[in-house]
Amino acid sequence: MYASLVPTSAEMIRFLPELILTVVATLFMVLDPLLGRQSRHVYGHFSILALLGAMAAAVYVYRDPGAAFSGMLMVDGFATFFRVVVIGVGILTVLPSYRYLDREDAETGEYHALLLFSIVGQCVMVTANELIMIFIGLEISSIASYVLAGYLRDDRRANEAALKYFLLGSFATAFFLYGVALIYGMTGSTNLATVRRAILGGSLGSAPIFIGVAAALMFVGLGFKVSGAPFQIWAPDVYQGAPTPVAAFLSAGPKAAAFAIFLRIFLTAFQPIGPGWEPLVWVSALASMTLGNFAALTQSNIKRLLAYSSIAHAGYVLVALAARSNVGTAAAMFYMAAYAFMNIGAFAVVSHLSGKGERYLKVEDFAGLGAKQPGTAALLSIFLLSLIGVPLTGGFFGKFYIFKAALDSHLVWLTVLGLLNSAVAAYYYLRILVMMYMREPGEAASRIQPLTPGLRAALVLPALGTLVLGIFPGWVLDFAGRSSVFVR
Amino acid sequence: MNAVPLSWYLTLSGVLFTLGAAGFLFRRNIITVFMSIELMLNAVNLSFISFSYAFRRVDGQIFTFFVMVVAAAEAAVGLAIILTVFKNRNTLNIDDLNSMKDEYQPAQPEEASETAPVSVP
Amino acid sequence: MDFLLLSLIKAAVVAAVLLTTLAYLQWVERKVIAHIQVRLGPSRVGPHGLLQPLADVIKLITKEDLIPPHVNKFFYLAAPFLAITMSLLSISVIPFGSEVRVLGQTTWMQLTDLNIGVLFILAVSSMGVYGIALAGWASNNKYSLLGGLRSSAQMISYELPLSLAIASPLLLANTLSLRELVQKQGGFEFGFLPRWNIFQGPWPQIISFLIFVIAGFAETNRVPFDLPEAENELVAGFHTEYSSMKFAAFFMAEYANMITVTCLTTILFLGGWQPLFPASMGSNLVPPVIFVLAGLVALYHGLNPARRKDRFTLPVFAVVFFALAAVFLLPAAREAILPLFWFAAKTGFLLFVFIWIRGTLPRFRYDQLMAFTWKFLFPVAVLNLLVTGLLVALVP
Amino acid sequence: MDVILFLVFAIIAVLCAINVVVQTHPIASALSLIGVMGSLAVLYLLLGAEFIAAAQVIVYAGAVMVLFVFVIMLLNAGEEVHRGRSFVVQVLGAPLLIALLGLLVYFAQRLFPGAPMVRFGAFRGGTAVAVGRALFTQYLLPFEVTSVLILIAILGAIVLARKELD
Repeated sequence: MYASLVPTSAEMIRFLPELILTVVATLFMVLDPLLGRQSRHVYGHFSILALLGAMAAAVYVYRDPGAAFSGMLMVDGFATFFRVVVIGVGILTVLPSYRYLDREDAETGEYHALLLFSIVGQCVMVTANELIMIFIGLEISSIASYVLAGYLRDDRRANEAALKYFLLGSFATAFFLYGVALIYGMTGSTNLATVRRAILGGSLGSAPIFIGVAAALMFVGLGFKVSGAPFQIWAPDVYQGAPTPVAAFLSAGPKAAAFAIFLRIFLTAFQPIGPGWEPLVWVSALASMTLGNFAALTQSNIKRLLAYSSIAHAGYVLVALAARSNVGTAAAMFYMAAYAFMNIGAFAVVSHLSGKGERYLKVEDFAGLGAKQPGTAALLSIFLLSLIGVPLTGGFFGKFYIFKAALDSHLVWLTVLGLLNSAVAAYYYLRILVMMYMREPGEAASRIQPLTPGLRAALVLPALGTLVLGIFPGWVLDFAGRSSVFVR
Repeated sequence: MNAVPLSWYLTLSGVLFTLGAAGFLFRRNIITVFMSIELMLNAVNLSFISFSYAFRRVDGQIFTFFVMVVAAAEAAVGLAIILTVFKNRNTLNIDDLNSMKDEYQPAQPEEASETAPVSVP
Repeated sequence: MDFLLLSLIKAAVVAAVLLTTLAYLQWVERKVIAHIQVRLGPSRVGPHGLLQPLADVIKLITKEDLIPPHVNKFFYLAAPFLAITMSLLSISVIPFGSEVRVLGQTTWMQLTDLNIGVLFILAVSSMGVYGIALAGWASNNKYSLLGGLRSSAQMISYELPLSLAIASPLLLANTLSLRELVQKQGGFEFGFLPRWNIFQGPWPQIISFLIFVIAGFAETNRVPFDLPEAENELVAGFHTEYSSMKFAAFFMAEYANMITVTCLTTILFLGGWQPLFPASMGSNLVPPVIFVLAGLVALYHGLNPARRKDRFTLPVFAVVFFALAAVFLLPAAREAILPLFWFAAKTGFLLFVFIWIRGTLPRFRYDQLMAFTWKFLFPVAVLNLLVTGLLVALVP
Repeated sequence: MDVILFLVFAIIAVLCAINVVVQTHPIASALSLIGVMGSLAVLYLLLGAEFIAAAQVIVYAGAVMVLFVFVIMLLNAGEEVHRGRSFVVQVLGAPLLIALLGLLVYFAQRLFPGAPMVRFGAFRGGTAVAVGRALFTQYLLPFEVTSVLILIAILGAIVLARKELD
């Protein structure tokens, strides 16, 4: 009688990465009161082990792709790709966190538990094949991120960041949910494949414009989550106020997962009404790029600058979405991976430089870094060049494939405007480079601490990743290309 | 006249959702803003349950159940965030949360905490 | 129309009985506590103070109705109304007895039976917090506010173990309707052990019974959990600023909540109106025997009076008791009122325990109160629910 | 009867919702919101979702909103002070909202021409049994995953709001 209730072992295995992370995170909650302050680095080590285990599991699980739990989950190439990306983002976030949490005297198991839970949510998001499951994953990821953003609870800026992130995030969630409700009402299902069939079948008895309304509502919700214009207003304040490793995490992990569900929902369920939503994405992409890049020009705070740059990069990925093709999807996937590397790397340098209490966050504070700590400066240069999109870096191929996909889909104007935008963007990244190498060392650079092993890893790994993606993009792109076919 | 068209329920849901959005946009008290979001979620729930009735299936109600759980979790975390904000600033007005404009110089946190957090016009 | 009329009559009867009970519960409480403390208690108004409740009501009605100037008027007035409404509402789904036939009509001794009766009571009782919280806030008085805050925190915290404790008997009974819950507890194991949830296999619900009763004390803000109105620290807590009928409303709400909790305990764990042992072993004779004994005691004391007026009052009571005993021996009436008797006996006993504990135990400190529920009651309730669930699933 | 019940509770819901938005005192807004939730619970009952109706009152009105009221009382939040609001909201807010409302209402009116009339008792699929069965079979995974959500909520609330133990 109860046999039908118990999931099969194959289903459980498809859920293995999430299980590993959840178990370890729960263990942290138990361990926290037991371990003293002396052994506080244990959490970081365990986090990295758990994340590595989860990543291995995610890859292993891909050997036997398929659906699980009554179609709630779908383990396929796309899901595996993004699972690896978000778990990788987790590892790259934990590495600089050692030093950061030490410095701010805030190392506890809860930080790591929340981080792991947030990654669980993102993994659920990217594997989910069902709107309600996506919604729950989204909320897990978001709620954990809200807390992480305000983790330094005596810091006024962190509070403010958490509050803004929370209010606007929940507001966006409500819109997303309304869209889900309307889709359910029109198609009688929340399973993406079923929704798609219902829309294709034309059995709805109503014009596609109604589906469009639902899609628009979900677009509002997802637009907030990926910080695409005109829903980007929260991003600068949140990135600036949140602890730097957390800001790095927010700019890569939740964003990648949000883009994953963006792609999955819009390119499966809403693919039949593609011509309807394409202008919407087109406008949003252009607005994000322009707004992000031009606002970044005038920023003096480095975290805020990176926040605006992250809005601009969201715009590039939206261009890939507007292309509505498998090439575009593959380009977006590649770009998110490359972006994760370069952006987290840049944030890790910021975290390293800023010092206790995040005192040195202005662009001028980078003055003379090249002289004081050439290694760090060189690594930061790699990240910045990649963010500009200089060849031999991951950022270059990411942009290249995106604009190529856009041209393939005849989005000529968007491509032209996007390229112009990239040129504008070069200015503010170069400003930092100039500051680093051509100015006398200022207070920040002269007070900079030596690199710790964790930080070294946190800088070198993403730099390696950026370079590998820039020099050998083929393997990742192949995989992305093969996985970008949703509808078989 | 012993039955109500389903569209009435959906209209009600739309009205409540818009009212919630209006509260979110126009209100200044953080807690009221948060409550407006709860109102929006409730409106969505009504839609789910109406559709569930239309299909004569229970799954719409299940979605409502999940939304309730999510709302409860959000409330716990959200109110905790509001508490920390209040503890540090002694205000619940959204307009007072403006310490991160670019002009703000975070280089001297000691000074920053001395400047009066409230009553800045 | 019959249905409507019948419902109205039932509602009127229940309301009348309930309100009288509320008034006299206060009298009983004062008497019992007095005797615990070796005093006499109310004894001036009427024989043995039996008319004291009436006097109290007159006093409360005619007392000057103060509205302090600094309160938030709307919420100040709404709070007691809310409190009393919510506490009276729960009674509407309580089944007091089984089916009865009155004047050719067959009806249940229950106002209405909901499929989700248990959830209804939980819902209504969870709304009761607002009355107290609002009263505390609207009074604009620091003691009231503290009382209101304390009580809302306390009620939310204790609602968790309460709900978890309810879940276990529901697992055994497999229904949410209160009437069916009682029906499922009918019958006897081994011919003598009643199948009440507190005894029932595979896992007797004694633990959840205890948790439920403890949490019930907290939910009704009774000693030892009466922190919200701890007079030596908070004046009178949330109702400091209330007087006259508004004060009475809070008072009635507290007693009505007590009655709800005890009724619910009876239904969930003690088999509702089901007798303690089978009729074949003479359970039908219990009420007449009790009443006859009570009558005899009254008669004895009437004949050997401690005070002068006892010579007249106690024999009257004896006659009343004998008459009641006789009623229970009438076959026609017996069928209808036996279940009622068992229900009232169990509820009454639990009410007595409530009062008894108030007379005996000191008050918790606030942090102890919170630690107790979160660190002890809640984990135990979860464990108990787990064990129950497992056993229900494994034992066919 | 259905029409009357619907109209009564729909009007209460809308009035309370308007009250949530226009009241300047948070506690008045909170109580109005409870009014909305209560009347929605009745509408859920009319739509045959009896379990969800009870859960609505227990979880939403009885637990979540108590938390709100609790925090409002704890922070002693007073009347809201209006300052100059953001220019964008001032100019675009009202038109956007009206457009949204129009869209949603039009949507509701036009979308489901063949939708059944709602008659109380016509659909009784929302019993605790039905909901439970669906939750533990088809929706097992989301159900289990929401436990992670709740764990995070507990953890997060403690991280943010606990007293420093030093």
